[in-house]
Amino acid sequence: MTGFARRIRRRPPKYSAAKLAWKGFRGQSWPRVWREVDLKRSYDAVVIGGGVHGLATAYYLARNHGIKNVAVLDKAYLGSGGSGRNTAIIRSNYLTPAGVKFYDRSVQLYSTLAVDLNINVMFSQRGHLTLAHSDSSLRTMHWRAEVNKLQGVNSSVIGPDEVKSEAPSLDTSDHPRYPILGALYHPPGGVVRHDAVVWGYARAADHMGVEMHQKTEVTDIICTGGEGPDGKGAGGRVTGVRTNRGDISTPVVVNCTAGWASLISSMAGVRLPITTHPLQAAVTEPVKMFLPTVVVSGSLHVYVSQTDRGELVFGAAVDPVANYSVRGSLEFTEGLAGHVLELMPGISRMRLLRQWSGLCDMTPDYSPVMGFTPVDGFLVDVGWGTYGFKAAPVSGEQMAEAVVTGRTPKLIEAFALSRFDNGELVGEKGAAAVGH
Amino acid sequence: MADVSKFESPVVASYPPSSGGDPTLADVSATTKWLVRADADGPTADQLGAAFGRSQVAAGGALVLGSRPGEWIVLGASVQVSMAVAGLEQPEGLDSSDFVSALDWTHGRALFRVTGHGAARMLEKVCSLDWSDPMTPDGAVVSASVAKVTCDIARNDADGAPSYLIFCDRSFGQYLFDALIDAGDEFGISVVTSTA
Amino acid sequence: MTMSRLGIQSTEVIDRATKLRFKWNGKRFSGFEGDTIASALAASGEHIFSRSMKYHRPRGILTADYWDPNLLVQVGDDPNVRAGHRLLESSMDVRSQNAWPSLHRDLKAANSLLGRFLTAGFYYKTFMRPQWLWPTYERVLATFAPGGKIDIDTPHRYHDKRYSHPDVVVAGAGPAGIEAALAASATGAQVLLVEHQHAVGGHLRFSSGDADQAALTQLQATLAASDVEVLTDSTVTGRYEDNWLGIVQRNHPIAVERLIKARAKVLVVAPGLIERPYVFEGNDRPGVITSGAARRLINLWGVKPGERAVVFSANADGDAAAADLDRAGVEIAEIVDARERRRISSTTGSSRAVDAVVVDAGLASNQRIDADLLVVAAGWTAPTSLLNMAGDRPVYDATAARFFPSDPPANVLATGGIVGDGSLDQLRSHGAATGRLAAARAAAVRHRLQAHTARALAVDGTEPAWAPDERSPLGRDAHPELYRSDTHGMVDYSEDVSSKDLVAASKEGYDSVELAKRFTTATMGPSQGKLETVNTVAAIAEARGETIAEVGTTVWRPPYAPLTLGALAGRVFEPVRVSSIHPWHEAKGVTTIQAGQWIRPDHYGDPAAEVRNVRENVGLIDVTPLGKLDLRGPDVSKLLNLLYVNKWSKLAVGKVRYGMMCAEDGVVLDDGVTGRLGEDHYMMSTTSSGAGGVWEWVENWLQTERPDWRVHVTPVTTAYASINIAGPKSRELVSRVTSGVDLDPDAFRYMEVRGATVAGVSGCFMWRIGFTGELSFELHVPAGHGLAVWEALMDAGSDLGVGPFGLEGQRIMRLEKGHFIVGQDTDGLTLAPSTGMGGLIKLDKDDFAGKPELVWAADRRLPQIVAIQPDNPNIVPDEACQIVRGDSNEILGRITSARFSPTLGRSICLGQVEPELATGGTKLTVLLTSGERISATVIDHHAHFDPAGERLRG
Amino acid sequence: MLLVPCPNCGPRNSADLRYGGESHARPDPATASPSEWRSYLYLRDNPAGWLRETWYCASGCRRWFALERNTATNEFRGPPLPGDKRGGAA
Repeated sequence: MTGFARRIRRRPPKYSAAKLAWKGFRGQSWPRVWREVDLKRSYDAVVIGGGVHGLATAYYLARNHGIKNVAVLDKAYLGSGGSGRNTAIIRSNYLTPAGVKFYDRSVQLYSTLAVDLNINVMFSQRGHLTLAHSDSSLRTMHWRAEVNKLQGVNSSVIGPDEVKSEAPSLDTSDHPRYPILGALYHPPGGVVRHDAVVWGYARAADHMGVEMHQKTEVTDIICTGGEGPDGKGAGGRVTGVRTNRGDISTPVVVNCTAGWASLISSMAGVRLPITTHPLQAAVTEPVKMFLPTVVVSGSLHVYVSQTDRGELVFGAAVDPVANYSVRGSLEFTEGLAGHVLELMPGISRMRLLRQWSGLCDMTPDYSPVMGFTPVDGFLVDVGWGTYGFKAAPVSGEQMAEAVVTGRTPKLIEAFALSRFDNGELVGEKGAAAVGH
Repeated sequence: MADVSKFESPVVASYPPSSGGDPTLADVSATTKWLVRADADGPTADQLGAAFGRSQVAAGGALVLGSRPGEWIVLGASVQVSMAVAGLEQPEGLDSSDFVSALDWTHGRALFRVTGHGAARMLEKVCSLDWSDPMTPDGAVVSASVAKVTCDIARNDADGAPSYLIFCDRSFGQYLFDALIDAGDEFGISVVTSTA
Repeated sequence: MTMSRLGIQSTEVIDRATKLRFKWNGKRFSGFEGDTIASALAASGEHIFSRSMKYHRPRGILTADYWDPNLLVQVGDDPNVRAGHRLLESSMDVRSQNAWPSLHRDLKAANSLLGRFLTAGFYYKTFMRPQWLWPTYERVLATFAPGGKIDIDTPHRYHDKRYSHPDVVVAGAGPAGIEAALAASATGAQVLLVEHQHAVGGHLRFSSGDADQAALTQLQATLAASDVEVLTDSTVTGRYEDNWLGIVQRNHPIAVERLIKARAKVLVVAPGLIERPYVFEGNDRPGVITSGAARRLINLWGVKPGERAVVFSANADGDAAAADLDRAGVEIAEIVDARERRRISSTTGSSRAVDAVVVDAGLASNQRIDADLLVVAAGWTAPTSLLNMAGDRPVYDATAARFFPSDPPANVLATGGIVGDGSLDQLRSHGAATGRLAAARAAAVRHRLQAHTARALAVDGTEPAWAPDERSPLGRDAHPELYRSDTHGMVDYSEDVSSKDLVAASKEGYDSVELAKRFTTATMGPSQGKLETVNTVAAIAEARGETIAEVGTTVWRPPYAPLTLGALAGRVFEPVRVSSIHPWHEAKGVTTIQAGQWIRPDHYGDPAAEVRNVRENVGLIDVTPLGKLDLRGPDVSKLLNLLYVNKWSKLAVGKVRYGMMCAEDGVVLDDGVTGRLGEDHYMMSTTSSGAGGVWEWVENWLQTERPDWRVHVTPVTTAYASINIAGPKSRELVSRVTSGVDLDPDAFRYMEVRGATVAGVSGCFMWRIGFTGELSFELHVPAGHGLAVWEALMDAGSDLGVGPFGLEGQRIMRLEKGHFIVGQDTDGLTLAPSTGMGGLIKLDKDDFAGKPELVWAADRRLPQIVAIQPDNPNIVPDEACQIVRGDSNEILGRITSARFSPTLGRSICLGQVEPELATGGTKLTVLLTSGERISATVIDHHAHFDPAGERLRG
Repeated sequence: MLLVPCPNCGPRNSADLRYGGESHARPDPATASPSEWRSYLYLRDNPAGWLRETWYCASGCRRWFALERNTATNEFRGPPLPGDKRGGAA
């Protein structure tokens, strides 16, 4: 029982320049960013998935509602799924009022996250350009801009000259195939350091008493009273989870997984409107800064930004074939390179350094599935497609509220699982395709 | 009145005249082509002879391509094609066990012929299929994407040299012709005039 | 350390007769043909090539090959060029990267003084407050981004691609790889041998041993006489599903680079081994090089790497390096033999050069040896990337001190140093056995492919059995486990991550390899972990008190070596399509618009005038892209009943009907007219953009839901040139060129179809329909005569005022008529009843696509498409302007189409609104993009013009 | 690039085909409840393992067919089943 000694907490040192200097000067090391403790037999709530959604949910349960007897379980290590594989673009220029309000709250939370979590998440609000190459995509950009403005979000359609001044490397000439006719410009959009967000939530939740359990795989969800086998399914309620490290009793289980959402939910007898597809990304070798904004082209299925380290980070649309394999493909990099050179012919000599992929749970209306399910005590925060990272803070905040109040918060009403039973889908499909 | 004697090819750009070389590319879009549909294993299939993926010369000299299961492209001189498709589509055919239809496809598809010992190497630049002799022998018929346009392709060797007939939707004709020239450039492709 | 050119070496690859002049940081230098950029500079006495990423420490040669992290330079507009690999060319403009203002006086080197504060991940712990200053901090941090510069005006030069279907691809042309290729080829297999370096031979190339040189000569000769296709300066960059390989060829004669996409039946992985650096204090000081670097410099390029050397040797290659150094006239100060448990502890000297090496600190033999060169042979890393990509998880062997493949798939074989050790003969014979095995397995794959491929040559006999692996395995030599000495040093040279950083990260809780990598960025730099990964794993294992095997390794992701975006893009294929009338449009100076792959006439200068001409005279529009499906068979009407929301059973021959299609969720999918040309012969038209999708949709229903129905579907979109002749004088014009059709209004009525001969062209058909709302004839002409018929119509109608009109004119006229466009006025959630054409939907049909949703939709409040007119007739709202409630921000709908109508002299719109706003006369507030709110009125009909439809029936 | 075993053409690059996704039977539209119909429209088994799915050989024979693929390993197992409508996890 090595955990006992470690479980005695002291107030951990705050991160600051002064502390950094002092520790550097004294040659001292920093304490563990989160504790390693033994798994208890019972928690007030169990969160499945140690990605940014699960960690944020646990953090806001503790911080906003004082619910601290919470375990976050991850079958690998924290941030090993989509949280560490995404391209870390943050924006709120969605198409539907429900989407815009929701993501706008997320951007607000992100903008103070470094101070709230006491870790530099490097949120760089450098501006976000969504290029339009046809009249119809320009019309969709206008649509988004108008809806955005009505929700108080800074978003507008700009012409090719302004596009050129925001991102000089873009070819805004009278291009033969995909001319840049304009762009949706969203100044508050930008990028964040994804790992820092994961670690920041974990560290801050840990400080409040939340437990993070890595290499802890959920193998079953224990239910009672449901219409399906083993008391699972509609009408039942959750009593605990089974893991590779033993059973845990808990009245509340929140499924915050991506890639595995269907499998975890099926453990509670809940079927989801989800198909899992890999989403690939790639990074180049670093070069000196030349791309000051985030650039997205829906028609060309590509989005690109340059990190503070000088690398270009690329993403595209999800792979067309449903898959749980994350091996990556050559055709992805070929298509990516072809498309990005269509936009920026000047970077043909940049070298692709690494490609990877993550799993995305796609829903029919390109919107998440959040809140309650027909199984009492089993909540979902899933179906995040390709837009999960940017929604993490608000999702955690709202899911925590749902857990505590037992009611669906207004901000996520549109995303309820029940919409697929009553046919009231969310209209983000209209702006679908690639929307990073 | 329009000059109906002249078939307008989709390839309208002009190319320097050439007497040949290897490989050669010819625009033979004016060739008469029919599309025949019938049960894949019915009497019409027997009559046409060409199995899916293979081709065969019909009695009158037309070339019959087994382009898809239950689908054949018949091409050649107008009179050859007429002979091959005559009588296939009997009115009573619809009531018989074999349901047959045939339509003139001449205007719907552009048709090019690539010939030469370098032709396979050239096709490797625009199509992902295996052009080696065992996989695509003389007489093979296949559909595939060529420079991102879906095409029917038939290997139909001429004078001992590998030769390929490439069909695409007429409206892509000029694009595909240029893509083939680009692919053949490193092998010294020349544009020639010929009949199918 | 002073490097200089030696006398002629028997193994050298330079041509001393061909001198090449180039520039390095603006100064003139020269080298020889066959030199790399780095060898030429080294021979000229240069020893600082770059500055490190974080501390801006001067860096010299480390490995002198492609993987050298210290040799990234800018060549012209090409950033991050591997100077250890790229061959010198005449007039190259080579510059150092990551140094300011110059390589020798780099002000950012001040960072190294702050080293103890700039620990890994330091940036996460600071700059949080004040928040408003972060953007400024960020801009400063960004100036530290490493790497070269890109010139945004660099053209995308000609890159090429091809596909290949070899039986066997061998990745790596060292002795084992060459033997594998030769053995496979000898069986008749088609073999592609790919070598990353500029020449085949692997480590034999820089070995001065007579036996090695003789073997190299013999292998080269045999290879040249074989049928093996050899690609040098080429890399297998990735192995993907089913042995799909990416191979980049950097020395192609006609292209900058060529990407080969090969479907290998069997892949043989034979990359050899990569020499691993050793971690100790001062291990990144210029003058510390690997034994491979020393041997390459001396034997390939005749470069003397220093004057007085300490050699740290744990293996035969280290010993061979000592011999080469001695032969090259370098004084050997000491050979520190790791096999005798001796250690390097540190180097001393300035930041720019080694002046001494401290060995065996803490031991009795402890000494400080003056030297300007430290040559290190500490062991090997197996570059298992391609095996990782095939799903293999290599396993660590502590005795041999490296990772080995464990269980790659059966169509991936490995040979050479990556699988074991042995004499040259043993390696060669393992290679040959691997080649034979690869060929045997490839034959089985080839047999299966041929047997299952319809077009392929028939194969005889049953598929050959999968050849078992009966190769006698190579041995594994014992090797000291050398990762970190008793001091801390650099682990990742390109990222400036030290073993100290990794220990600190581990203590802080980032103690799995993946977390530590992410936190410290170790292995994330341009050398991709080729040199650093195993040392990183070892440092973490040490910090955690675990073995390397327990910590495991990280997954090497593609590509094997970085490759340019240009190579990946290659020639970009973007098909475009045009109608057969296109040459006429171009001759008239048309302004085109891209609609999907189609290039279409948008207008010919003045769309409003084109509209007026149609309304007053007659106009022609080329509507060839309109989707057309030829449907034949006795069950076509059943099919139409199933796919459209309306009824089709009573459509008579010669009649045309409009139809709307829904998906199974009731959302509008497509629309168009279908005409019955004969008893069992119909022509369906679709939207231009929907043509391909509808065809697949139809095939899906026929093949999977109704396979018993007899319908043949043929897409004939471009088999016909389609011309819409619209306007009050259209009948007159059509009558002048048409024969075989009675055009009398009572004989050929609105929504009817007739076969015809037009301008002498038989096989045409025409239907009386029209998107413009005018009397119109849509004529479909066999495409090979489309241009002639169009010209004939133009000629025949000159006195009638005939003129062309484009898509823009048609859009205006359809809006005047209130016709919606699927995908513009509808969206991804628009159900059929929202279109205002709910009357079409026949819920009494047994079944049709989407029927249940439309049944239930009757009870739902759905948005409605309505015609809207701004009260100020001169304001044309932008499409997508929102309809709001009064002065609030509540959204009640949006404008989906808007134009100024030349016919009505006012602004007209279509929009989607909440159902309570859909009745005629309702006042709306439209929020313009300018922010201004204007009032507008819903009108009674969708049609702004001629709501009774009198003109089109005329 | 996955090789998909088309029952007519033989193994073809996945780029030559259109992926139709998890196969599922269409409920009888006359009797289906909203819940059943929407389950057909939206809900999926989405297993990490063997999945029965449909493909359309768009660049080749233009035939829809169903087969089983392991979504974790991308192995196919046959034989291909033309028009198979049994859905989901296999």
